[in-house]
Amino acid sequence: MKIAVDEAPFSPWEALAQYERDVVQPAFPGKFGAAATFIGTMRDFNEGDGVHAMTLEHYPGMTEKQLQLILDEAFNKWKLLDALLLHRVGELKPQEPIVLVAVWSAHRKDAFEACRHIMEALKSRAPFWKKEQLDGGAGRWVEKNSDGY
Amino acid sequence: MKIAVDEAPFSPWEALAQYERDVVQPAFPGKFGAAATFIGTMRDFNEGDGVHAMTLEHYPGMTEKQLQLILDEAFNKWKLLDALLLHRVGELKPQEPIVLVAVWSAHRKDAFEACRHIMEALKSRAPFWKKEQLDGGAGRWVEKNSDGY
Amino acid sequence: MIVWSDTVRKPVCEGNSMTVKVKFFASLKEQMGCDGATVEIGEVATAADVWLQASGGKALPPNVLVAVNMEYTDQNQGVKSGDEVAFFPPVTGG
Amino acid sequence: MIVWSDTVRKPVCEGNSMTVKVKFFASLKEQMGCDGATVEIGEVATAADVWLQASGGKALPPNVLVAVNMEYTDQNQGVKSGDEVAFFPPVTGG
Repeated sequence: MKIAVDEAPFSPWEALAQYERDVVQPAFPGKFGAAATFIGTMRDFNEGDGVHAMTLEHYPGMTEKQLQLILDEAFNKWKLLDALLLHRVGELKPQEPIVLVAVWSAHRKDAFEACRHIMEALKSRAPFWKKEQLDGGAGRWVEKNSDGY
Repeated sequence: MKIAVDEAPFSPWEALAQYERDVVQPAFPGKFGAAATFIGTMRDFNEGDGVHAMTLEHYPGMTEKQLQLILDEAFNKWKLLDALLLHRVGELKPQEPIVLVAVWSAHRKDAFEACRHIMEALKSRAPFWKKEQLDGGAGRWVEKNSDGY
Repeated sequence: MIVWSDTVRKPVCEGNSMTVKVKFFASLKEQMGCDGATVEIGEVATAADVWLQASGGKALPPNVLVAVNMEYTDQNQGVKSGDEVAFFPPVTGG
Repeated sequence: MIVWSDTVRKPVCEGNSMTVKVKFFASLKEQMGCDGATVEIGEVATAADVWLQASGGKALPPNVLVAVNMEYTDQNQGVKSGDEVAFFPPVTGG
């Protein structure tokens, strides 16, 4: 299981390839039948406005603690083998990945349900805040995440 | 949208990186906020038995037709931007990817729901059949896919 | 596992007949001993009639799926000359 | 947008007092004009008391979340010396 919160941009598919090859396959060779992933990417629009940059603030320490809690809950609720969770902070541009959630399990039901649950829990509980730089020049805090269900 | 059924092994994360870079990003720059993927991988066990090889038979022509129908249904039901669907046929070894479903959308709800729906529809309607080679030497047809919900 | 039950073979109408292509897949292919055939059958025929003709009079096992021209259907669908009629066990891909 | 409503500032107990660390984040940080403070407060105090002390008597806006030592809680939780008490708007990550 790996959690990382970083200001540096990440390449989601490369991160997944590397983690599966270096961690999941050696630990669970032939045992995982399912991998479900979600990748959130910065859009250049939100609520009808153009957005050309975004600042992602977080609460260092609490962020990692909450993400770990969320993964622990998922591992208790579903039969999971491994998980990878990456989240950007700092200054972002459109089309840059924000978040990656990946879950490996023997069977698909566990992977699908856990991946979505982790993502929704992250959205509602992990202390991140987005401030958008609108095309007009104004800064705008995102006030509330959309409902995921 | 791309559908491929192939005897050649595929690298799921590389296929995703390439498709997103070459197709999704140029077509929808800054527009996709969500990508949900599922990758099914051959396990070395099933129903309590060791499995060392698998043959995936299919119905050429009908397979592609059904997969296209399933994607079309998903695009009608959810707001999707793009999708990639790969499926192996032929001779497989444990740890080789069998299926990849990826969906890109503006918002996460669409991506999550469509990805799972496509996968379940594929499991129940796409004409593929698995024959396992058990460790004892016997060949065994998989009789029924497990329930995904 | 498909369990066969014997049944009476339906008569094929004399006179006007048509040709359809039959396909079997997976365990059904192994049990039939071939991956399909071309059968001659009376002009008014359902997929079930095609099955009887192709299987030599065996009953259609209840879990076998039927496709005509690569679309799912049920055994009561009428077929026409040149159709491709496929029979196969529950699918297990993904 | 958080709307402030004025309220009466609670008296801090004289005599025994303790120190807690206060943190503000995101739009709340901008509205408070700082990212936190160290406050002295009476030994028996809740997170709400800490808020009043740190905010100069402003009412705790209803949508503000409260964490003590990086765990979510509500404003009625008691705090102890050395605790880190954080106040922030609804989270919007992912």
